[in-house]
Amino acid sequence: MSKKPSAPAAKKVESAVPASDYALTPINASLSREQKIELYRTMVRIRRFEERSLRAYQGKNAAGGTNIGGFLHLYIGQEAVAVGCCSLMGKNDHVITAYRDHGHAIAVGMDTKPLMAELYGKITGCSKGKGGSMHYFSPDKNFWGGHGIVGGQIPLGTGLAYALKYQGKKGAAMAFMGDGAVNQGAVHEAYNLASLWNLPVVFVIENNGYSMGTSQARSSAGELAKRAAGYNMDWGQCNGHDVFEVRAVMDHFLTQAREHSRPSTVEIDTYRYRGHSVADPDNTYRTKAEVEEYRNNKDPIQVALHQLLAAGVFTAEIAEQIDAEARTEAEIAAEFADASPYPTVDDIQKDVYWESDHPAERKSEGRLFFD
Amino acid sequence: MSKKPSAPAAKKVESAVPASDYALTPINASLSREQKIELYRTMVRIRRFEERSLRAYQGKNAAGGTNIGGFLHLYIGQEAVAVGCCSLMGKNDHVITAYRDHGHAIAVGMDTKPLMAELYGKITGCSKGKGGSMHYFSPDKNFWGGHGIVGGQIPLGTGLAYALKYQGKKGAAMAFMGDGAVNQGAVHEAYNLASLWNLPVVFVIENNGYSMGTSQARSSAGELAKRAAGYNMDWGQCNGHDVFEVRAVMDHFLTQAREHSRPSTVEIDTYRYRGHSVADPDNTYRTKAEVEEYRNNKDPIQVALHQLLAAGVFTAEIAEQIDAEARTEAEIAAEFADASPYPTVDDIQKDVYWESDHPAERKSEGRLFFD
Amino acid sequence: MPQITYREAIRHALAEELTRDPNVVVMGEEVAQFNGAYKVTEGLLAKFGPDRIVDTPISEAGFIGLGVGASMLGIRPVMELMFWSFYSVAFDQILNNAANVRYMSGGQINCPIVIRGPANGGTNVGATHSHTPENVLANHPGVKVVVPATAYDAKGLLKSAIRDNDPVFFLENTILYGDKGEVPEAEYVIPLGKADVKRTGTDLTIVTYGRCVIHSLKAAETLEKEHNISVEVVDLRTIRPLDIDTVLASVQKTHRVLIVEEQKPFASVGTQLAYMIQREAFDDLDGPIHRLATVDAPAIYSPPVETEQLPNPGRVVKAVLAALA
Amino acid sequence: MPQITYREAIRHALAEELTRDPNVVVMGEEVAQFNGAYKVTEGLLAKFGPDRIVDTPISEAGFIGLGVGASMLGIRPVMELMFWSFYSVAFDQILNNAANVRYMSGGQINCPIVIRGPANGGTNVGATHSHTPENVLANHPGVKVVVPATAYDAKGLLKSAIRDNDPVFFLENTILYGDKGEVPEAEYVIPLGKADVKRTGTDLTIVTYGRCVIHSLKAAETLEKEHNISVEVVDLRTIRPLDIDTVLASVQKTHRVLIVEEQKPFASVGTQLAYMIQREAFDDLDGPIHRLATVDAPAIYSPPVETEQLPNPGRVVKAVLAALA
Ligand SMILES: Cc1ncc(C[n+]2csc(CCOP(=O)(O)OP(=O)(O)O)c2C)c(N)n1
Ligand SMILES: Cc1ncc(C[n+]2csc(CCOP(=O)(O)OP(=O)(O)O)c2C)c(N)n1
Ligand SMILES: [Mg+2]
Ligand SMILES: [Mg+2]
Repeated sequence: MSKKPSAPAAKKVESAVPASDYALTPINASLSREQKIELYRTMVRIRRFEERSLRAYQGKNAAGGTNIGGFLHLYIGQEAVAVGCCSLMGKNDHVITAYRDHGHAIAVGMDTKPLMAELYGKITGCSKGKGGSMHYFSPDKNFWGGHGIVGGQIPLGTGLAYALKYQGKKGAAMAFMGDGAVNQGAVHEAYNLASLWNLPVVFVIENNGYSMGTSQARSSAGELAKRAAGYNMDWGQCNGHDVFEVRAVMDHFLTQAREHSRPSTVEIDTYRYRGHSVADPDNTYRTKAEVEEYRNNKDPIQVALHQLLAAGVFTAEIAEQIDAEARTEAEIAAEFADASPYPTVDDIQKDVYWESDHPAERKSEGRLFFD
Repeated sequence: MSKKPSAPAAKKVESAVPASDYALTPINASLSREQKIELYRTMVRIRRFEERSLRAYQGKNAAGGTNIGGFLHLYIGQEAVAVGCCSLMGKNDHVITAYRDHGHAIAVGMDTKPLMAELYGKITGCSKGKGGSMHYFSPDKNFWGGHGIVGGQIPLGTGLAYALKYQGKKGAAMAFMGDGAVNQGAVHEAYNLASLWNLPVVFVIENNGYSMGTSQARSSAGELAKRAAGYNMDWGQCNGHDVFEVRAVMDHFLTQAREHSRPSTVEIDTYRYRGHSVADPDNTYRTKAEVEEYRNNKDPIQVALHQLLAAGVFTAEIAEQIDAEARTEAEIAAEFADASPYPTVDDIQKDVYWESDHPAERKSEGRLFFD
Repeated sequence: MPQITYREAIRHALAEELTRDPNVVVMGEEVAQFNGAYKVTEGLLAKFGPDRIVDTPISEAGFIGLGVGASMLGIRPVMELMFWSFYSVAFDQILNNAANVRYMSGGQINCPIVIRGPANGGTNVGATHSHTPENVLANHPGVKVVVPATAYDAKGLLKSAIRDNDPVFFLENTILYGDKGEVPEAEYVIPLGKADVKRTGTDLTIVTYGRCVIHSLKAAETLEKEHNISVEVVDLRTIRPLDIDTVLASVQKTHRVLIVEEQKPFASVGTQLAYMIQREAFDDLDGPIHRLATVDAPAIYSPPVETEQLPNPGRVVKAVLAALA
Repeated sequence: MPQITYREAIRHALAEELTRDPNVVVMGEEVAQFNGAYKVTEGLLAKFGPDRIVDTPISEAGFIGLGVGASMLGIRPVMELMFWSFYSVAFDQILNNAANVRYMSGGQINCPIVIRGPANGGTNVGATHSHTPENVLANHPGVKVVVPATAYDAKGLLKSAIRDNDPVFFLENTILYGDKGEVPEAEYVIPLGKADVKRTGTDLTIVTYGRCVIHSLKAAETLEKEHNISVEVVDLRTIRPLDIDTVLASVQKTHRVLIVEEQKPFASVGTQLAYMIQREAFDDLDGPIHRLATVDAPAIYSPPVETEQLPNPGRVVKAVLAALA
């Protein structure tokens, strides 16, 4: 009988680099000027896309109806997390996240037109108008959604890592979740499986301090990332306001996953300025001052702007041009969405079964749908 | 925003007492001679009850039918755990466990006749023949079952603690589970709730090294009890072959629960000699030698026997008498079970709803049952 | 009588029962400090304090299981699921523990828990957030299932649910929360398991519940005005226990039945009704029982299309005409 | 043809598909080293090795979710639930993720997962271990549900299930595992969604599936011998897709229907059948559709009583006589 774990003990991995010098770590220092600018550009594009979507949500379409229904969970303030993480992706790296997924979708390289169209519920949307804001998908970009049930995507992400390992591919899965999601049982089951089976997955906790209106202190006992230690998994914490720090820290854990097939958990400190979703009243659980403090001093786009300007990577003019282009792109996306058609009533029953979508190849018989 | 936990950091609680001296800790030293003998007697009664049930399971009744159906998960080898823990119960302490529940049921003081009758599926059983081996209950003894879904009882046990706290009663709940159960998500959700809300519950992991045919090393990453640290909960480990050690260690954590309303997790090392349940082939996953090693050198009844003889608490004659009485008791229980009637077909639909069992007090209308 | 919303009616029921019985505890995600994701519990924290109105982590299995355990010791927890859809992560606690513990203990243990929250489509929140699990829940003996359509019913039924000694699952509707209706100021309860004929008619019986009651009443008006068809609308209000007698009495009068339900079609509440009606009133039927349900697919997001996936007054009108054709 | 057990038939299907397709992985609790809790997977570890036959911790939500994720990248996981009853802790992964991911992604993602294991009462394992969730599963569009009654069917259907590109839930029966039947040595598949008339008759149609097929065939013999009643037994084999045409054809011949199912009665598969039959063959019915189900209560433990709670040949005989009375 062996009751003792055989793997080496888990540790907290502290970065060797002082906070101010992340841009100098090899993974960042090796970036070309264009690549650094691209990080900035992607964050700006996410920001402008979401601001545009918010205006669409609050406005009406030409027919007087809503443009966007249901939830709209904005990522504004958290952009450095998705951009930093996804900028590290190689061709065998995969991403899955929760419903606050616009940032990840843009960061993996999805076109913003079908993203906006998805919000509008149009057939040209990335999920044909069937998923909405919470359910963006793009398998061709190794992006597996966009999932609405808190924590429910984490076993799926672990399964992506399982498939990589099974197929002998050197890659890693990143499975993103919020701070509130760590209290879902499925997350813990996945932690144990990942560590026990040495799967190449990095669990990323985007800790924005709140799950809806509940602060971390009111929802979670103990430090979030540290729970990983209970599964003999390495873990780390990281400032998510600096895209270069995110890259530096994540690079370590992704490498560990790809090279040694070991999982880990990384808690990335971040903040959202907007309500949990658009309808969230946003004043019962935090102060305006707190939001302002983050917005003014830790905004990831501002932080990057100052870094890049100081390092002479680009000029204020170029930054402004990037911003203008991002606004235009968002506008074009909205126009595309607006002009696109809705799915038809007949479309409701498409995309349910592979078989009913491929009638010529169907092997089963009998009724698949009921009324 | 407060992201940091406010409670003091969790610690592993090591006992200050050397392993050989547990009998001298106050909680044990204060026991009367009769009380010490009673601990021994209860362990023997559990052992003889279960051995008798096993014979009944393997035999046939007078009509040639089975005496006992379904599963029979024997506790043989683990007796010191339930007896040690339950011997510490005050009037506001409560117990809940999994399907391997015969030991706990006897340890909390349930009569063995209805326990055996339950195995036989008789209406005189403690659950009227409706629950069977896995579902013993005795609310009047603060015993809340007997639960078949691995880990499913742990949130319930946490709820018992919640009720105690809500009602301002100074008591504790003990929620027992196996080593395999720690990998169920519901367990972790309960850990977080218990720690976050300061509930008086002790989570007891009875680590017998295997979940069915899977060793701890093949099912769990990391040390089991230590996962509690991730929820800022104190934790301990304990040798479960010595009933006095179980009492000494559990006393600490129960007191912490009752006095300070803080939860904890205690992993108690133990072993089962029999298969997972009676039908288990038992030879694919462990060696006969391993079983013999435990049976010969760590059997909780033998360990206690030697301790009590050495301490002059009783004589070999008294020990033998206790054994003989326990065998007789088990035999009487089996006779009682055998002679009792089965539930009738009409009984199937009793005990489903409080309301249908109390028709005079029924307030709802309409059909409750369908056919 | 004062007009209050369905949301307020539920809130008043909670407040009255919290006042009446100190063992009642309201628990769920965002119910306290945030005042409820859908503001049903607004003001309750201020009035009853944090021991009675309790915010939970996002741990539905954990906190519902905790409620089941606490209920065994005499607490009467009223648990909010932010969406009933999230029962998917708490299924075991709900349908093994709450539903079975009385039985498995031979009747020794009661589980007076209420689980409440919205269960509906129509708000464009997609497949994972739009489940209507009343059929799945009511499939399990040991439980009671309530789906109120109006403010009046919601209040009276929730009070009964909280006083009930069996587990009661109370399914609300986010789209109805703002609907106003007359609710008396004096205290009242409505017994579970009692259907309500919301409109009398002679040509066809619509059996329905929840928001489909509202759709059916609208359709009945149209049918009366535009087609001179007289429709009776039976609102079940409670799915289990089920007031089949009221249904059968209506069928015996109209001889034609349309079931309208916001359910995925396969093995729905409607199929249960169809089975019972044809079994118990076969000779009263002048034609097959028709049924209008959600179009059989996961809930689509696209706002204008989702409206057509669900039953709606237009679809009810068409279905009635088809049933009488 | 060789006679093999239902258990062996399933094992052979697994082995053949493991051999055919390197992406097939068998995973579950005790499937590998222990050779399966019910020995279905016996010998597979020795033959295919630990990468293909994988023991899991007791983490159904975790490992089934993992299987769903892996399936998105082309693995074809065949997951064993030791009991289907344990779907209660994996419900969200099964019915939100596996069932919905194709839809929510607008058809971009396939989930070719099979989940298999026993789902039945009758072995005295109590309420939590005796669920028969085919109705709950089949309620969800996007999934397929298979419940084989014989060794021949089990093998041919499981092979189809593993090759299917949609999630398929395959419900076996511990009591049937030892039943022998003829199974050809040559490879064959049975398409999902095709019912099988297991006995022809003229007086009444029994529509059934799973172990109730065996009960019904026994009852049909008794009815023929002792009552001179000719019963047709239609075995659905697959619940979704559903071969309603074969059912309707039989009803058009016999005009009398009894549904026999090991289901809790409320909103069961049987009620779905009843709804469809009366809707689509109303004029062919000479009387109401009858139904025999599990006696409506959680599964009782007591061995001799559980036999009476479930459908059994004696109860089927009585129900047929009642349906023809
Ligand atoms: C199982 C489940 N429970 C509840 C919800 C409702 N809900 C959606 S998001 C959310 C808060 C999640 O917070 P966090 O994980 O911190 O992510 P964030 O929104 O901050 O990105 C809640 C409670 C849900 N979608 N799923
Ligand atoms: C959710 C769930 N999954 C699987 C099972 C089947 N099962 C019953 S006991 C058991 C092993 C449990 O092992 P452990 O927790 O170590 O307890 P022990 O049997 O050793 O006392 C398994 C897999 C179950 N009852 N519930
Ligand atoms: Mg958060
Ligand atoms: Mg064990």
